[in-house]
Amino acid sequence: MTPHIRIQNEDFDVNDELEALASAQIDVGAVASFVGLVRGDGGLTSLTLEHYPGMTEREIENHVEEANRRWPLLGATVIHRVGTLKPGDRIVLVAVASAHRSAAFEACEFLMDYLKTRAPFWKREDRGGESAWVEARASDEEAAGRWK
Amino acid sequence: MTPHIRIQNEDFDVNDELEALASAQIDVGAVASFVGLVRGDGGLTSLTLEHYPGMTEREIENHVEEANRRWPLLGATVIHRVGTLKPGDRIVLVAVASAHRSAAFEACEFLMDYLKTRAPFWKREDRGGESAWVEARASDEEAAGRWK
Amino acid sequence: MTLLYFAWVRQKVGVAEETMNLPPGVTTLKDLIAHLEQRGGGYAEAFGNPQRLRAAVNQEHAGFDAAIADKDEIAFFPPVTGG
Amino acid sequence: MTLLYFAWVRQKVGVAEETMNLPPGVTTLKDLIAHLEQRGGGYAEAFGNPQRLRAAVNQEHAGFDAAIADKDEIAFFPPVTGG
Repeated sequence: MTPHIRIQNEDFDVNDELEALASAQIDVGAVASFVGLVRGDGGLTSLTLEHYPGMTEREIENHVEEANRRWPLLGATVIHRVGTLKPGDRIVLVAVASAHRSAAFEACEFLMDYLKTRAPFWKREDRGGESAWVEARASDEEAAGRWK
Repeated sequence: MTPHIRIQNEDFDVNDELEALASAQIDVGAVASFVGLVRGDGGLTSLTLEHYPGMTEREIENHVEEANRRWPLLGATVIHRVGTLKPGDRIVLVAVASAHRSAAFEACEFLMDYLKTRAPFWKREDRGGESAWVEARASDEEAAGRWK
Repeated sequence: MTLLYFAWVRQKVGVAEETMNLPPGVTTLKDLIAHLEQRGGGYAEAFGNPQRLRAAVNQEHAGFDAAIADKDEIAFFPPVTGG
Repeated sequence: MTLLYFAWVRQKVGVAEETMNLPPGVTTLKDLIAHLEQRGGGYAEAFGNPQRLRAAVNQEHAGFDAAIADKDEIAFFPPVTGG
């Protein structure tokens, strides 16, 4: 299984990505996916994402490999956007293909939990003129901890 | 939250469906989804789905309402195809929107487990000239049982 | 009452739908299953092994002890296999 | 060694990247953090409260006891907030 991992400024089309994932092998019966979006609550005007090029890709690759050891995966796609995004914009796609649904769901959640707590991305929120870095959430650490 | 529930012969576009779901409310931060596909293993040539019109929609509505009581959902889409499908074709889409990912993932899995064990659909597999009704799997009953 | 059959139950009995009056002495799904089995032929095949069957009364899943009435829509089918 | 700074760490120190020779007596990340804090100004702000910081050595997450060498790529950043 060769995962598709992309860090990009551009948006993505979920249908295209899932089709590429599912069409790779005829025994794909289940594709679980997650799309994260910019929430517009609290007067947010934009969200800016920066990352650590090189380390980001390496971390994601490592976690996809780990997922592949834990579940019988037939494909995985991780796309994470960087740059400045608006409320409602897609931020991230994680999609996992397997023969059956439980493996696909579990691996997808596993990858999202690790993206949240290990992949070197940082979010800055802009509200009108005010700008603030997003603080990490303890609940994300707990979510990642359950896979240990 | 008004769910989108459709039983149809036609295919669907996942990107369009997720966009409709996410654009309904600005505080959607997470969309978890599942796509089930026809696996082409074992020499399958086609899969034919029949359903119990009326009861199907009612069962799915009931389970979406139950999911909405358990998790703070901002939207849900369930599309299930009927008729004759080929290997690689999409069968089902379940997509759930929420502010945060854990609610979206859990509600999506909950709905899939109940679709598998409660919604009145039946699959018939054709392999060349041979035709056979798919047997229900005990593992699906167990998966649904964990939500009790 | 209206009787609906799906999947292999429909194939065995040979029709998708039929109407009948509630037979004398039939008050539950279990009674109805025994009554239908006695018709013989495809009915005997479909209803002779009730643990392979599932049922709905008025479009809701129902156990075989469920009471039935003449106005009901009753469906028999195998365990579901959607999703 | 190469030092990389991200998010508010970068904003406080005022540069995204710099190179320096391993200072005498510095053998771990903890030593390097103390050394950088002593530069004062934005460095003191960024490195004065190490529990708010995370680090990577050669693009892998590392605890502050990790040994470092002159050829390493070392990054300092806040807890990550992607996904």
